[in-house]
Amino acid sequence: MSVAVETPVFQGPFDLLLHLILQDQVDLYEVRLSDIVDAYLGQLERLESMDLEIATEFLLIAATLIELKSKRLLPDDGDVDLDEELALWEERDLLLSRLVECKTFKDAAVAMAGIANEAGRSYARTVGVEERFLGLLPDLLERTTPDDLRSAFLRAVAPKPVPHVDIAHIHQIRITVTDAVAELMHELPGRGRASFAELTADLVDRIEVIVHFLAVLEMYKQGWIDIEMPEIVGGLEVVWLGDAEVADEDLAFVDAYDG
Amino acid sequence: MSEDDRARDRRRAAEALLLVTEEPLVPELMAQLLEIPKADVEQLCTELAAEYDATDRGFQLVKVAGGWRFQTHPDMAPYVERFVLEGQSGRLSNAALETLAIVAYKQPISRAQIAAIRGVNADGVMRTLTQRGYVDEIARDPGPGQAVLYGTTPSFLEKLGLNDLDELPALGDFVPGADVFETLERGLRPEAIAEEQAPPADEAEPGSDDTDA
Amino acid sequence: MSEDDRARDRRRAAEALLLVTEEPLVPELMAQLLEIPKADVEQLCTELAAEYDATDRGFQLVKVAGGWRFQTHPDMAPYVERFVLEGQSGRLSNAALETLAIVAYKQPISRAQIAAIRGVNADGVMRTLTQRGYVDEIARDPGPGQAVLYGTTPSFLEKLGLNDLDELPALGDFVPGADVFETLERGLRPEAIAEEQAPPADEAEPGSDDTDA
Repeated sequence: MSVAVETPVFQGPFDLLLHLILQDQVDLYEVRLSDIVDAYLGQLERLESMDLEIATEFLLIAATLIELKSKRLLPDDGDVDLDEELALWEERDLLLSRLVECKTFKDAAVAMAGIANEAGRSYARTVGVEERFLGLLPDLLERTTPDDLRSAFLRAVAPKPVPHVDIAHIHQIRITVTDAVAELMHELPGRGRASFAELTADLVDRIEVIVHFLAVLEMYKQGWIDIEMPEIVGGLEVVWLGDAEVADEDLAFVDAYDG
Repeated sequence: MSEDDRARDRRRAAEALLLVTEEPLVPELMAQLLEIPKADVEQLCTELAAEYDATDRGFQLVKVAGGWRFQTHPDMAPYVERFVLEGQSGRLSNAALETLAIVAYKQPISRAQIAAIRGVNADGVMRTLTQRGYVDEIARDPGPGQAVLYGTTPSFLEKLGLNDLDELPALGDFVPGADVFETLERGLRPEAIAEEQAPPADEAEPGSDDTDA
Repeated sequence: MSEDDRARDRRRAAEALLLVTEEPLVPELMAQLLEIPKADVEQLCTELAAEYDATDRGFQLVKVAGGWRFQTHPDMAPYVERFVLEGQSGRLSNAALETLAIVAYKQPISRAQIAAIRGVNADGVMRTLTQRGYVDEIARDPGPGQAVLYGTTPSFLEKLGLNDLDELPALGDFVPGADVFETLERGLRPEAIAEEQAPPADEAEPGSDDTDA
């Protein structure tokens, strides 16, 4: 099954789910993480200015999907706990109702945009009174104190609660999971083993680290590496399993992994 | 002065006031300044609007956000846009529009409630909307948290060219049809694998319309 | 399209442009926007003015300072005066007060910088503040854009009961966000004059610019 990663609008988890589910008619459980990552990166390149909100939205999506998918990967031990099963259905119902509600407002927003566009074709007169009447205008500063002015200034320049984090550099990221796998395939044989922290030490962006993490998972799944965690709260160690001659062509299917 | 003269004077005075107001002129103030009952103001303005329409003026008199104002005729947009540069600056992002729709239909509503519907934190978008003057705090939740509750402003109505919130299309119109429900539901069902393709059922029989609660 | 239709369209377009123009609309610009010769503009406007006159409108189309504009009919002055006296709130809006505060503390400052700090276009508010005589152009940015730089007027100080800008309340240890400083700096630093320092130092110069977290 092929999922179009071309997402015209990338607006958040429900948006994305809706998109994938409605437009591509994809089973949620077959949504490939690599597509999400690629769609996200592609979107970043297209966006003129980035918004931290979108970045967090992405993390939320990724986390949600990883959770759902990891549940699915766990071995099915046969005796399903009925309560858990019910809870799962409840969860699904909840998600369904939220998706429906979200779609309702999304469509309402489209209608509202249409109304606003139509209204935008008319321009209100806001010229105000002619000069000859200006003398009559009451002094607007009459009840304003210097302290009011100070407060107004502080209000105006108060650090906007959306932190202005400069993430413009994310635009330059063009790495996909496949790229990251290829990079690691080049890197690891020579080292034998390395900690994940070392492997990602020179990465600047969190998103690149995430992509590398996904790449490591993928390589693990392919059986090319082993992952160890020497200490319970320690870092990950990535061990090259030595079956070195995995040609580049083999990587072509990495993006299509359904892990 | 004859009754006709008086009527003409009122009409002229109304036109003069409408020309200088920077915001939609509310009937109460017009009634006070023209010294006529509020109902007469409405009639006078309605007649004026019809007259401009009938004589093919390039401007209109419309009631927006509870008041009357002159605005350019939509047909003349191409000319006015060439002249007024701000045209596009007022555009809202999709995220902002969706949030605005939620506030418009569910007001009064808290940020947490908005976030629950959108699935993401709405603080940044709400700030933009507040700065633009489309939404504002309108109340406090009486509950323990005393959460701030938001609603839309007259500027929002002006932006949409509406006189009243009632003029928004009913939310029920947007509740997805059964086909969408089914597609969504299927998408969430683990055992539902590709065997069955979603038949694009034809246009939405409006599903349950109880989402506007 | 018949010649009549074209004439009607031009008349309507002219009315629309005249409705929204802040300054008297000069014939050259009108001719360009309507795509007709300048001489036709004069004729069109003269005819329109005569039409408003003949139909006893409460407004007139007049030529002022070389351009055409709508204004209230002198007969209606008593109504407009009452509107001005009774209709206004007598208090600056929050948006206006914030803009005035930015100008007061950060002068000289361009409109673009104000807009960048406030996150919205400040032109309308700046016009009000200028009209009221609270702010005025005080310089030109020496950079390529030659942007107009604004500052407060003596009348502003007087209204607030201050002798000097130094008497504005200190901003204390408040440190504006790094984004604000960046905005100011970027605006004032057309590549040409990278050394140029931002606005006249005030008490708020931050010790640290690390507030963007």
